[in-house]
Amino acid sequence: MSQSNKQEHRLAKGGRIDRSRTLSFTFNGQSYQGHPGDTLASALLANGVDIVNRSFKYSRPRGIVAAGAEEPNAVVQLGSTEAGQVPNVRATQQALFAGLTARGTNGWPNVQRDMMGLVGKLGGKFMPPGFYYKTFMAPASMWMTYEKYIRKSAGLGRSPMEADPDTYDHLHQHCDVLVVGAGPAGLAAALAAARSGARVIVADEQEEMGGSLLDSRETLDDKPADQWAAQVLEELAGCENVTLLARTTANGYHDHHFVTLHERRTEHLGETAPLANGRRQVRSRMHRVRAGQVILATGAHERPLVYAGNDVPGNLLAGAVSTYIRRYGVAPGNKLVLSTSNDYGYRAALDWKEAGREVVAIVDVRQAPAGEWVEAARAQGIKIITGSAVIEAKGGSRVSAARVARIDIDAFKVTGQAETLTCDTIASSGGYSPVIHLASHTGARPTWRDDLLGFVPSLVKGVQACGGANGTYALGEVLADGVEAGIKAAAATGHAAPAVSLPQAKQLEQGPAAALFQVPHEKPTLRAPKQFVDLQNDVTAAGIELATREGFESIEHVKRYTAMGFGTDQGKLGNINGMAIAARCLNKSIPEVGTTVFRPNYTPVTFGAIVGRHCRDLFDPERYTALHQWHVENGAEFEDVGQWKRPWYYPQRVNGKVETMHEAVARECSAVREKIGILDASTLGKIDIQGPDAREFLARIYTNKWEKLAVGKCRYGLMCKDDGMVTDDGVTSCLAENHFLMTTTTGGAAAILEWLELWHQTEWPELDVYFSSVTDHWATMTITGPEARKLLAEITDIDLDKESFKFMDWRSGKVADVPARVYRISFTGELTYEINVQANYAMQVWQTLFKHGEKYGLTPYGTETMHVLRAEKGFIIVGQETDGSVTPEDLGMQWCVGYDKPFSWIGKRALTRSDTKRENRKQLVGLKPKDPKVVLEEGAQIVFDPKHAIPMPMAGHVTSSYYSPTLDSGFALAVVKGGHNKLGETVYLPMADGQTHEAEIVSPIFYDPKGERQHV
Amino acid sequence: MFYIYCPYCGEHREEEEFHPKGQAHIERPKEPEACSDEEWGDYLFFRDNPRGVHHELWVHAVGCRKFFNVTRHTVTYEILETYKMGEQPSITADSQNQVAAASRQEGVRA
Amino acid sequence: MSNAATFDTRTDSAIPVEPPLAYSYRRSGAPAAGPESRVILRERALLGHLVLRGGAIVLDEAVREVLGLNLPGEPQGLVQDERGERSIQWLSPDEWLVIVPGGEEFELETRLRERLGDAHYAISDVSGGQTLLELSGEAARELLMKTVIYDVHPSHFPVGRGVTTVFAKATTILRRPSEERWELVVRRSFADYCYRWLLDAGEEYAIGVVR
Amino acid sequence: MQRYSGFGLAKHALSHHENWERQWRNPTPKKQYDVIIVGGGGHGLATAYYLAKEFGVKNVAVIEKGWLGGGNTARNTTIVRSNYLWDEAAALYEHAMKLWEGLSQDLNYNVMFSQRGVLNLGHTLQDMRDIQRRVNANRLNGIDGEVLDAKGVQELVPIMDCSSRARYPVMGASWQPRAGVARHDAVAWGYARGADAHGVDILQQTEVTGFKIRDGQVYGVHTNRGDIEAKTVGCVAAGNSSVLAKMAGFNLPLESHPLQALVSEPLKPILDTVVMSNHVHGYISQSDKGDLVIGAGIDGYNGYGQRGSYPTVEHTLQAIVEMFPIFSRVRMNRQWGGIVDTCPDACPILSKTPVKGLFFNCGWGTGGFKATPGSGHVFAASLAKGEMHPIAEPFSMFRFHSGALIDEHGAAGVAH
Repeated sequence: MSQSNKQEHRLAKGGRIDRSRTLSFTFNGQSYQGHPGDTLASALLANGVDIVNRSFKYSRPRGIVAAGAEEPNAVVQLGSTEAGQVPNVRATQQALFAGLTARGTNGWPNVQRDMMGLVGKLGGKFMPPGFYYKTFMAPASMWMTYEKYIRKSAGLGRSPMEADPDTYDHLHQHCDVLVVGAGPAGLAAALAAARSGARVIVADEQEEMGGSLLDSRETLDDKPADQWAAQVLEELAGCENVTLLARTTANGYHDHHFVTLHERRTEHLGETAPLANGRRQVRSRMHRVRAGQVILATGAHERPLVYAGNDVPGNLLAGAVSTYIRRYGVAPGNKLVLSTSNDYGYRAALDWKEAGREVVAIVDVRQAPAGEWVEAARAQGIKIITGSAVIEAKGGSRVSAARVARIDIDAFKVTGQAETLTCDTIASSGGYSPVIHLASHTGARPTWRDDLLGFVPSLVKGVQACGGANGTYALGEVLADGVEAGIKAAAATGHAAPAVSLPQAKQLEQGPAAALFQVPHEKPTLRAPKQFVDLQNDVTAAGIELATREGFESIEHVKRYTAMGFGTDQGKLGNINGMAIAARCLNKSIPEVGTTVFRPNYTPVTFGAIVGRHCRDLFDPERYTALHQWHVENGAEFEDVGQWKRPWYYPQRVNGKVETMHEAVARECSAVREKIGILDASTLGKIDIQGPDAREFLARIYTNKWEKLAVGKCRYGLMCKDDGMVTDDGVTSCLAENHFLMTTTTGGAAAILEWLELWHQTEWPELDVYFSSVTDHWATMTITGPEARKLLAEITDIDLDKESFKFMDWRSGKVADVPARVYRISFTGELTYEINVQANYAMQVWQTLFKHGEKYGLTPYGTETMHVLRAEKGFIIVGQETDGSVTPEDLGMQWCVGYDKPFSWIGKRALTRSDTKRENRKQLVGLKPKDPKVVLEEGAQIVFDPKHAIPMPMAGHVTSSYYSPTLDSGFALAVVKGGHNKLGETVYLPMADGQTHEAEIVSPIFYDPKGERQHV
Repeated sequence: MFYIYCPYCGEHREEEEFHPKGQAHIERPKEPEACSDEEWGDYLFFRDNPRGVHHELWVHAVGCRKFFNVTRHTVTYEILETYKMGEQPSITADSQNQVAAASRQEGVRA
Repeated sequence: MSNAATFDTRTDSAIPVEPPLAYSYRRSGAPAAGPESRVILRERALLGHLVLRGGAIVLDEAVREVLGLNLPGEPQGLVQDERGERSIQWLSPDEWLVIVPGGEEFELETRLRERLGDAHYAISDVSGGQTLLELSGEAARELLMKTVIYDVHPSHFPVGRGVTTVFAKATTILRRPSEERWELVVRRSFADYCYRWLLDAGEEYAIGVVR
Repeated sequence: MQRYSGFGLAKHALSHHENWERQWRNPTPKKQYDVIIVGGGGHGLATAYYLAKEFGVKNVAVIEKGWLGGGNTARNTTIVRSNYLWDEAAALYEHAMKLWEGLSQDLNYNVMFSQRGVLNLGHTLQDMRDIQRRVNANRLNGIDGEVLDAKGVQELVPIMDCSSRARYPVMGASWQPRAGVARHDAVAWGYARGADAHGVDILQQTEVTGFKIRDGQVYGVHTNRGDIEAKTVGCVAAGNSSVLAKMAGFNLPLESHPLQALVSEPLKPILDTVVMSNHVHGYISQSDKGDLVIGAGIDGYNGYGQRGSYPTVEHTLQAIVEMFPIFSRVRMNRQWGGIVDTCPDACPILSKTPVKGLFFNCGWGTGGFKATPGSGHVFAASLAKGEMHPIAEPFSMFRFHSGALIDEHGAAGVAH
């Protein structure tokens, strides 16, 4: 690795860097040095690195243009390790740290000697906007091959290939006043708001707060402006009601003043977050801020001028030149030509001169610029060429000269002979565009102002813009604007702000600016050397002109056809110039071609920060029953049911081999049918229903009847939506005359509680009834099988006599010395007791059951066995046999429908619509495979005529299918068109492997059709 | 993300605590059996869906679990009022238009 | 009596109980609290939790008489007895949460029912279904800011307030019984998730668990 | 129409691209047309194109209140697939798929239809049952597709976390190889150019303010540029359907919701297929430009603001990082929202209406883009004949009265 320690462009003094310390870093394999306080960009410029990247489409060499978020070119790949890779880091916003490793994102074999550049040079002509829409169409079969090569040249950086070692989090913030930006306007606003006692958050995207005050030439109360900033920041830092967030970008402004602030907590320290006090810290943090009032003090971005060759390294924004000199002590070149349309630009020339470098000329497009800035430049002996502009930059890997000529803006013409000025740097200023991004996130369309030559934000209630963001640029006015906004915002949240005395700003008076966007060239735009508008996406003025010629007349069309503004800089530099060019081509005004709409994010944010802590083990809650530990210890495999973890089956080690699911389930099924099994059924939803109208309510919400259900009894119920489609089911028990316990499906619990409340609160508030969830309060242990009574009898004081405690009864008493409610209901068809105890006792009861149950062969079983057993009985699972298009009648459950109930219960009316009355609806049946060894595929489609050509008419599908150890055969539940009248008929199931299975339509009840076993 | 005033909790709460439940003031026909298929289908499925002032049903799901009504502009997303079940809106599309018309007459920029 | 079934789910027998976090301690451990711990987490398990439903007018006097506490009629109200052992919290206009020392809940329910007679109300025992996590320490509030979406600034969340709100991807009832302490009532099945979340989010504050 | 080709491009390059023609005209509205299409998005333009090209109705106006292709066509995540569950939906989307397969050539406009395959992941047993059911149905309907297990998914997408570590481990997927993505804007522009070449007037910046209806028969529209007459009017204005229906005096069974999407910064190629997960809820592909294109869920409230709520984006990215932990350090560049008109059964409406001569094509929910050619084609056939095309027939708005819904979300477990 070669070394370069020269920092040849570092000035001897000045800047806010710590020269006492040196930081080494690597760029494109070369080692360099910089100082704390540098950004990667300033350090690269200090070291004379001209080319930082290759452009996306034409692979042209590119250098640093800007000093902040608007930088389009210096987008690099950061990272020395695989897991530490960060794609697409903007070098102007990356603080330098020791050991920083980065490379340009495009360029092969490297950005200096790039082969693709040749393609760009030769092929550039053949790649006008939209060229891919017009080519690569023949032959059609080749598109996927063409595409592979197109994709290869796409993209900027690359994704890491390893999981992120870092963590991220969120902080939910609430404040009265959020101030975005801590430049002069933001600090003034924050100061006013803070003194009112309001809760204030100030966020600023830069490493250091102060904004333009940090590199200002102006004075406040005759002191350098940054001193005032320091003083204000000190006061704010001492206020308990103020939160200062540096390195924090407001990246999205959402409805009702919800703003996301992305705080980069460690990105200035390393590529991964270092430990803090020996503990992990988050790499970055998203503040989710709900603000009462928002003040946008986001400043303005300088617009570059668009001229030929304006992308050659060494072309910079005028303001960026000043920032590099004054803030970082770096002069990014030796000989400067400044091309400007306004007075602001002059600052760069003055700073350049003061840095001891040569200003070749200021080229000012205005015919007779006058005013204090111009005078100051003249006083410095700087040559000013008026009525002219830089029409073309010359040079390959670095600017070598500027071609300057007189131009006529209105006629869009070069009117004089071009003069070539030798230089290595061209700074340009086309004026400023207020940073309106956040305001436009809210959906408010910005407004064009001719006097400002820029869009200013339109604002929704509760938000103000001040300073540069509002098109106010003179420092004194900016401060006053800020204070006013701060006072107003505080007042709106009920806080009176005391008056704030502002320092006296001293600055040079500005003269009026000229409206110059694209600089004309001697050749027409389509023939001139490329004039770049959007540097990142290689969009040129010619491209925009071509788009308008082809009929793309709205700016939205132009943007999409050319890709202007779709880069990672989101068109911060180029969009207004692009609109102006489109407007000129269409002979319209700028507002007539549209407005510019920005979307979040203001600057890109890592997925990790948006995700926060909701990843890995905390991606989604895992809900556990009180018996979870036991299931884990006993080797259960788990099934995800909603957020619950339910035991799926319990594979055992048999002869040193772990059972397959099939083996385990066969064993568990046999245990239940022959002896006794136990299931943790705690996940079923349980809703406590109390009130004199509880019974009436049940009658309205369920399809079946509830008027006669006696205390001590349970009943199965089916619930429909008002479209007549089954939505839930479960057993409800009458605990007392006015008191019921409803159970719901595991997945439906929360939705059903809300469903009950919906009807009660919106339609039937007159019914006296209350609902409360008791799902988690009870643990439910289901013991089922012929031995269930014997086992339970050993440990309960409840009379289990079959005459006094019948099927569909419930009783309370003690089980294993714990108070329990025991329900004699059955989902397996066997003698079953569902034992409910308070969850904290569940483990003890469960273990006692096992202690006593061993001799009966008590076997734990999971959801898979539960499904086999219930399917053998023809019991449905809502969501498996049903899919939102199935009525109770389709299920053959007319026995569960109270047609003559007095109230027209939910779902009833829909059952008599023409389609729900239709014959030939899909109806639930059993399927018996002709070959008992066959277990049909769940989801297999059923046909009547397997010889029919494709598309083959389908008659239904298999909803559930299992091997039954009891029947020693495969069996299935299915829905089949007109199935209820087709018992005994044969259907066919053509499968993907070419086989066609045959099955007989049978009753869905395969086992114990008379239901004798559950009644024993 | 919305900031919604729950009329039962008496304060603004984050949208994440709420669920939207569709158009407000949809009443279930009192005599379902007397409805034609068309009327029943209208009740089940057909909605106003305006571009502008809309009355919606929301529930404060992670909160007091109460259903309530929201008058909201479906383009600006501004919440104009929230009100309890059983109450009627004080702001409607018509009333908003009247306000707009009045301010136009007075030359006020709305 | 309002013709509802009451049921004492507790027993005096010496039955070992499993507090809701028992599994979590075994699975995730419990970092000991030390001098550097800026947050302390403690489960106050096995308390008595009752959900009271009814009109405020119906419940007010009965609650005062039986529990000795004023029914908080204003939203977000939390009222406790002097020792902070018994509390009643507004959950909705017709819903309150009562938390009492474990074992008192059945007697309390019985007495309330006796006092309320035929009025329309409901009482549900949910003692097994939720647990109470207590946070204290100087960073407790910041840990809550990472966790709940509700504004926990002291000016907005003074002592004596309680709300139901979003806890990460679960829900919680958050209460502030005193200047130093915050209480989170979480559902039993979500308790492990909440515990793991607090441990993870609390790592930078050297969170310690007191068992 | 100027034909596009690589050769033509080279020729234009030599003349400095000064001779490219407009891709479509900017005509002045005529007083009368045979058919008016309200809505100049992909579906409307496709309808006009097929009307003129295949059904001989050339006196057609497309009326667009903004700029053509500026609605959902410009805002979707460009996924194209046809593996729908129910016969009716499968027929419609497969009809579209077949047209997609020759679309670039038909339009002489490269819509960059990239058949890179779409995976619909299953994370639960019920997901897998639904996938089996859907793929089996697809196969018998002549639509390509297979069921993959977790290992098969991992082989196809090596960068995805298919391990058992995941909260909801990948159990398998359905895989439709013919599915893929296309360049959304190009679809609108290609149809516009094609329709224009066949004589269709595309009237941009023209807003319909009302319908001219007499005796229950439509005979034209009022617009901000004057009245325009036609005895057949087809409304294809996603995000505005209910508003138009109201003007014509009836309601639709629609709700308009925000649907959000986002893109990352451009990355070097890393994902060459489309991955969709309904259960953890996110879907992702990589564009030719290198952006990861990610779809978020629908926001539950009605909204015409072309933006939704931030938590929806958070949840989506949580799902993406759960599936692709390596993307945690990748950055989100931009998010936006569209307006989707959702039907109660997640299937569209292609229908006659209570007003004679007035037809609606709407309610595509999240599934509109992929159907563009098929929707346009069958709607054009219906408008030309005055009777619904057999493929469109089941999608009548009156199914919400009879109950004959085609419930795609209940059964397919696939929403996008």
